[in-house]
Amino acid sequence: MAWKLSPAETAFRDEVRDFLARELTPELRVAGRRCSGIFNDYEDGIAWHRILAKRGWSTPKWPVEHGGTGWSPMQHYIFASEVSTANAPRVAPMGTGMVAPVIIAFGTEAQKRAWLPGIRSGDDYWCQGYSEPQSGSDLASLQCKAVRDGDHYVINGTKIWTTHAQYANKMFCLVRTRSGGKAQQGISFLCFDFKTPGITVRPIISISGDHELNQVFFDDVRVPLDSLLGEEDQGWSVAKYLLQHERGGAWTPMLRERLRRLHTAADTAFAHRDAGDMAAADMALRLAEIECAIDAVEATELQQLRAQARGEPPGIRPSMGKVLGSELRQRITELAVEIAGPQAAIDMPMADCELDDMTVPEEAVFAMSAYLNDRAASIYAGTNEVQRNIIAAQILK
Amino acid sequence: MAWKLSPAETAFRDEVRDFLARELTPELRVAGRRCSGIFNDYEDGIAWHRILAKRGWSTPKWPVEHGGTGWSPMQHYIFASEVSTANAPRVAPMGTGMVAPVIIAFGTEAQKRAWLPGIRSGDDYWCQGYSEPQSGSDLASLQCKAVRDGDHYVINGTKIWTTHAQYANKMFCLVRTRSGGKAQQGISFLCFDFKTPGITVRPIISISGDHELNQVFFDDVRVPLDSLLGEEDQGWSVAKYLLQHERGGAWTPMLRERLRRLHTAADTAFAHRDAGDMAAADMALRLAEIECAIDAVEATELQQLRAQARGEPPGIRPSMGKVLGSELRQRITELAVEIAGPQAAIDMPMADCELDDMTVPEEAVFAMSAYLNDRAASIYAGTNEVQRNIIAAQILK
Amino acid sequence: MSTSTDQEDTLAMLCDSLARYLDDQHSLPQRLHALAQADSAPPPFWQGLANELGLLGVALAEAQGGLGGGMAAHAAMMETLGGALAAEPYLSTIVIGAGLLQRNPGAQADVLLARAVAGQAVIAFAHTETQGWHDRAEVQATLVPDGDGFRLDGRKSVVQSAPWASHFIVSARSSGSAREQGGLSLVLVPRDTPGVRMRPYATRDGVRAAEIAFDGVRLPMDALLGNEGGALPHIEQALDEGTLAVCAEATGVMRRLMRDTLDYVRQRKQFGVPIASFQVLQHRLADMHMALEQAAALTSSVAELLDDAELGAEQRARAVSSAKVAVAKACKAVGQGAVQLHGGMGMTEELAVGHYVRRATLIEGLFGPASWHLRRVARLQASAS
Amino acid sequence: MSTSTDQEDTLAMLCDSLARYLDDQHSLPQRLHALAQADSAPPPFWQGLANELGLLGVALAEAQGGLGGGMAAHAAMMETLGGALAAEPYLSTIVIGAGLLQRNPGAQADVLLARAVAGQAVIAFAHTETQGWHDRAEVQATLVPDGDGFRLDGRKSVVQSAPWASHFIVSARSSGSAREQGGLSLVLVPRDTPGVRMRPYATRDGVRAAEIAFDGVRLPMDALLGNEGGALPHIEQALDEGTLAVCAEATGVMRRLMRDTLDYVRQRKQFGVPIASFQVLQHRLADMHMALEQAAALTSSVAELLDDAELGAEQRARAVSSAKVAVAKACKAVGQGAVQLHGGMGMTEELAVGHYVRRATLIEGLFGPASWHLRRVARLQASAS
Repeated sequence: MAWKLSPAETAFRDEVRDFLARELTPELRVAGRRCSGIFNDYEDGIAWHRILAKRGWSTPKWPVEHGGTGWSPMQHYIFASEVSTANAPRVAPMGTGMVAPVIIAFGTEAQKRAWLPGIRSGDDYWCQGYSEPQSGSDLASLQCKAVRDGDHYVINGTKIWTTHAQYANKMFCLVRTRSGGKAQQGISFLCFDFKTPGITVRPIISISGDHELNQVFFDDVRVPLDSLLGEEDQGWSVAKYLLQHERGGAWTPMLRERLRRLHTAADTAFAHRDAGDMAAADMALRLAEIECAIDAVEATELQQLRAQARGEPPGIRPSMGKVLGSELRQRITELAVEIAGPQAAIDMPMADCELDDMTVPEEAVFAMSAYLNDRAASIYAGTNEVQRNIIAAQILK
Repeated sequence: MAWKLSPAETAFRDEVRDFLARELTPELRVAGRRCSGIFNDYEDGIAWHRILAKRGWSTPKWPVEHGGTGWSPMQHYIFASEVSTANAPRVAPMGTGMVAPVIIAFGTEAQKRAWLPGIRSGDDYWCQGYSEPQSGSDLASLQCKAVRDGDHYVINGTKIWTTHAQYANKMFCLVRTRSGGKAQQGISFLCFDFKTPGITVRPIISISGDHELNQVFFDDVRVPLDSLLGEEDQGWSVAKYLLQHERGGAWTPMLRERLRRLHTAADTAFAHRDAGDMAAADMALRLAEIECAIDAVEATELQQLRAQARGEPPGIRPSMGKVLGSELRQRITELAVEIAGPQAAIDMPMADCELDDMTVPEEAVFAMSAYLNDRAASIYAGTNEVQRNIIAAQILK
Repeated sequence: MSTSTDQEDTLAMLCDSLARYLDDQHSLPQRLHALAQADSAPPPFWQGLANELGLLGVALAEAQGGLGGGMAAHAAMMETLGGALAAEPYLSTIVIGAGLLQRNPGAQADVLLARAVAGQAVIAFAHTETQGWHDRAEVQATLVPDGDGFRLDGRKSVVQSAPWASHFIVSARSSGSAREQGGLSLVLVPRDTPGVRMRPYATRDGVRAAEIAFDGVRLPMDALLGNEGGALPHIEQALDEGTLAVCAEATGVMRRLMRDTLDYVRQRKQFGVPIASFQVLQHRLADMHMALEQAAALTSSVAELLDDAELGAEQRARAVSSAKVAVAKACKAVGQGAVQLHGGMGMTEELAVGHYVRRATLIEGLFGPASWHLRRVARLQASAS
Repeated sequence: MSTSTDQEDTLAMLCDSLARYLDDQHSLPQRLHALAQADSAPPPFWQGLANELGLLGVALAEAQGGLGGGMAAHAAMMETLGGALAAEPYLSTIVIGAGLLQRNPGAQADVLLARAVAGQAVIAFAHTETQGWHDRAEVQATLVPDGDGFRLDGRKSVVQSAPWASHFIVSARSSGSAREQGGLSLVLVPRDTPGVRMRPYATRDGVRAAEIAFDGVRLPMDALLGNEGGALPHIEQALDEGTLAVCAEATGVMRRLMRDTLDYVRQRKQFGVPIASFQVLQHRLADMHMALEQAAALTSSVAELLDDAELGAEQRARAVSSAKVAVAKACKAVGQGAVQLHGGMGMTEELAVGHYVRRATLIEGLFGPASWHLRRVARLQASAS
């Protein structure tokens, strides 16, 4: 739906569009278009991040004093929409969107000086050590240990589902610094150099054939005591603050862009059909259903932006956004696979699709990759079951 | 889907068709057609029951020695299909299908002689006293009490959701004869004359405006000791046996008949549409979806019939049947309301619909009545939540 | 994305007083009692709204003596009325009736508009016909010149509030065949005009509607609203605004259903625990909540959008249909969920939930079910691309 | 509703031995290892099926040296093969390939059929084209008379098992334009025929397919299978039988997914309890189970129906499409449910579930997704009434 923008908002949108037209290279647009996972790989992601950083837009949501843009919620929304529409690479948020807000909220001045600039510039690339093989939804049961030894913590244990660990040079990590008591107690939040000796990374290949995830092993890994963010044994509150932050952000811009691609794909798939053929008409109805569902999610997201602008606490809105956004995203990729038809079965790198007179449609390969990847959307960042538990607990209070 | 019948099955089907053509009066067909609840009211139901009884078909599933027909499972299925197609009244099963099987399984010879003939002939009309205001899904928590006093039990308490209590002359009832211990213990199963002094009936009007349900109050109701079916305090096993029986039976014949009505209604609703108009085509797709869903339920029901013929225990099949059948039934009535269009809002007795030149379509009024009534299909006879619990417990065993 | 905060505040205040009034004068027992006697006039709360509260004009243009609140005001009113199951005849008289009169001014129209706002006239929009399903151009009633006026013939079906109405606004065909876009006209017909016959009945939500026959009804020239043959755009707008109004009403209806259901599952015990402790019910409640919140958010966004004077008819249609889809889905989720979670008690007329569910169910279908609106969105998408 | 019990017993016995063989020779690690090297011939289990077990003919007519098991036998084989993710090239060579050859006999066809059953030939059905979506008459490849034979030109897409095939059965147009019902022919093309080019690749389930170009391919007169221009009914039957075969395969695939998921939720603990104790997961498992049981029951009913010699083409189409709808729905419910209930582990290639889910996902779309089959059922309903 086309929402009414104020003149200032329209001007801002045009400014973003100009910037994208000038700075987003064709190569990066292709990379953005082919990104069927959650984020682009390091190389393309960071290339785009550095371009944004040059413009001062790499960390728009940060407080202005740390390099944020001071935009209104609506400006953030417009920015996200334009960037999605232009197929810009999706930059992994472990630095800018996940650890940075907690550094800003809980870090010492020295920690802020040490860590924030590298995130902003793109010189540092962070990964997240939260889940463990036995601690998924039940994060508080984590077992990876850090023991004080002189000036250092010594870490032993393992973390899993570590996105982009193969690229990272920094890690933020939840570790158990004290056992006994409630599971939530005795957890600490550490930030350290990922190149520290004793860290090994095992790739995990996903059902889409992509390598985004890893398992990380810690074998007597010594990190300095000032790796500690916040207080020792009080890491659970830091962790929760981060989870809350992680779930924020609007889903609609990406959903709209995906829907546009569906329309294009459907137009191609059914271009040659007779008028009497119902396939195109049936599909149009299902696309309309998605479109209306996006309208509804968008309306709640815009409402949330307004509430945010009024300074209201987010409450269960991020959980609602996660459930609605992820499930709609999954429906979109289901439909994309259906539209792609028999070619959706083909397994090959998207860069290889074009080949002389036997080209395979890239969009079909993308569709299945995205579908398989998107099965994770209802699992990561707190399963949708957990999110619904949170929503129910709140409304039943 | 048209399943292949053997020559003997075809002959049986024709025999049933002949019988229906001869014996099912136009008035009873109208009554059957207008039945938007679960069963027809007493008058029409019992009229049809008596016709069936004359032919020896009022209790086909009973053992032959008690007056059953000895049909094969497939014959029962064919019979149910033909009877549905012909719009015969739906006879309330509290006598034939609910209490009779437990009388046969648990009753003394005297009890069988006392109670079965009246059920078979239609002279007696039974109602069921199971649920209580505080005991729905958690049936075992029931509180209605019976205390021995000389030759009698004295009953005090209340039962709710008592279908057709306003017509009944007999009741079977779960009462607590001993307190303390596990909730399932100390329950007894009583059968008694519903005209016994001290019984009062309060009508409950449902959201469809129908009066099928009642609350029953017992105020020092004295019933003879031989009202007890099975052993005292062991009524829970009798109750469970009945519930298992209640959930049996095929849903498909009724679903198919309802779908046929939908097709007719849709043909009427969209009769005047242009070819370019999509409403008819869209609806055809949704009717096809229901049709396919019925095929799938039917296949499981036919499989169940074969298993039954091989003497296999029903296991969780009745629970599956309840969930699938009731939810499909609900989807059908949802669609019926949609097809009926604006006229579905009209609230009037179906018998009044026809009136000179301002007739209101009976099918529209039926549609909304059926929709509202069918909301109960996922509640009564064990909520669908309870049924899914049962299924999960079994497959997780 | 900007609204006048002053106006928002005024509106919120007015709705608060309306809600208090309804609490006091239109509780469920009062409603049932009043409706049982409302065969030929609206229940008493209607006079209260018009006279005691003076609220009927809040949405209307200031030129008409209104407060100029527009669709945002209609939405706020309807949501509050919905919370008390009191939408009719505000919907038919003010949202649709006054809307049509405002946009088709004239001597008759102006007088009727003033009377409607003052609570002295109740209007019913006689448009739907039996064969129409939800097609808005499916009109077979005819309007032909006859002497110095017109002659109206035809049948209208499920005319909401008709038994309470003093006036009907009737759509009829001046030319063309059924389903043709052009050739539709609107006329104003006082209830007691000779040739008008009514078959009144209750609808499932307890209010009143009727089948109406117009047989050789003679009307003066100035009964015509707007241009002869050019009424379809007005009909479309009136029905779109009516649609959005019931979307807003649905918010009120569903909030009550949600509240009652949450209360019920907290206190109802089975197996020794409140049924609110069962995870499956918790998730169902979460889904109901999300459906409701989405429908409510989209409805108020669209209400705001509709107050934009530059909005095109296709954009309006697209936005309203999307809102109706969300609302229909939410009404189904919340309505069916409320019954299921209440168990047998949800199936009876004894609790409020049974009454609110019936209204929610009717709203699903009113002005077209989700499937009709989805197809409209698909059609608009195709014509836009 | 009657089946020969003897035949059922024989079939059950044969499938048991097949299942044992696959357990032993085609475990998941063995499968992955074999497929990694299966660029131009099927994995070794295929020779085992043909020679050690002699199972490739069970479904075929006795006249062709088969056991006459028909679709019921195909279904039983496919279900067992599905349980080990080993459906290809049984599907392309035997169900579709041998099926087409049986019904279009001739010198060439008879020889190839015998070789296929003996495991000496692998057949791929080159029918689908890029522009076709799932329309079965959407064929642009052409077959024109050329001297004492034919000339074949065109492109075929996602030809299953093509890299393993010794022979292609190719659909092409002798006359008419794309999507016309008449004018389609089938020809037999040995893989090494000049003018045939292939672009081989893996599909998401790990097996092989290819794009194929036929450029000026010269074929002898007896390459033609059946009548020139009259192939569509044969194509329809082959694809319907292929559809039902993957429905049966899906039963095997889903039973394994279900078993693994039940095992996983019983042992996986979170919050100190097995996740199987969460009611929401229990209900999801119940829904997965019901979807699977319905799909399996309908598939075997339809297999039995298809063995009825008097069955008309429309009845066949109607029944097969209904089964595919149930199967596609079940694949979605069971496949997505299996991943969700496995959490992150379900997203990896490390457990069997990841591999079975991909096959289930491809089966959803193979021979047309649920939406395509629903529309076919609706069309057949309209033509029947």
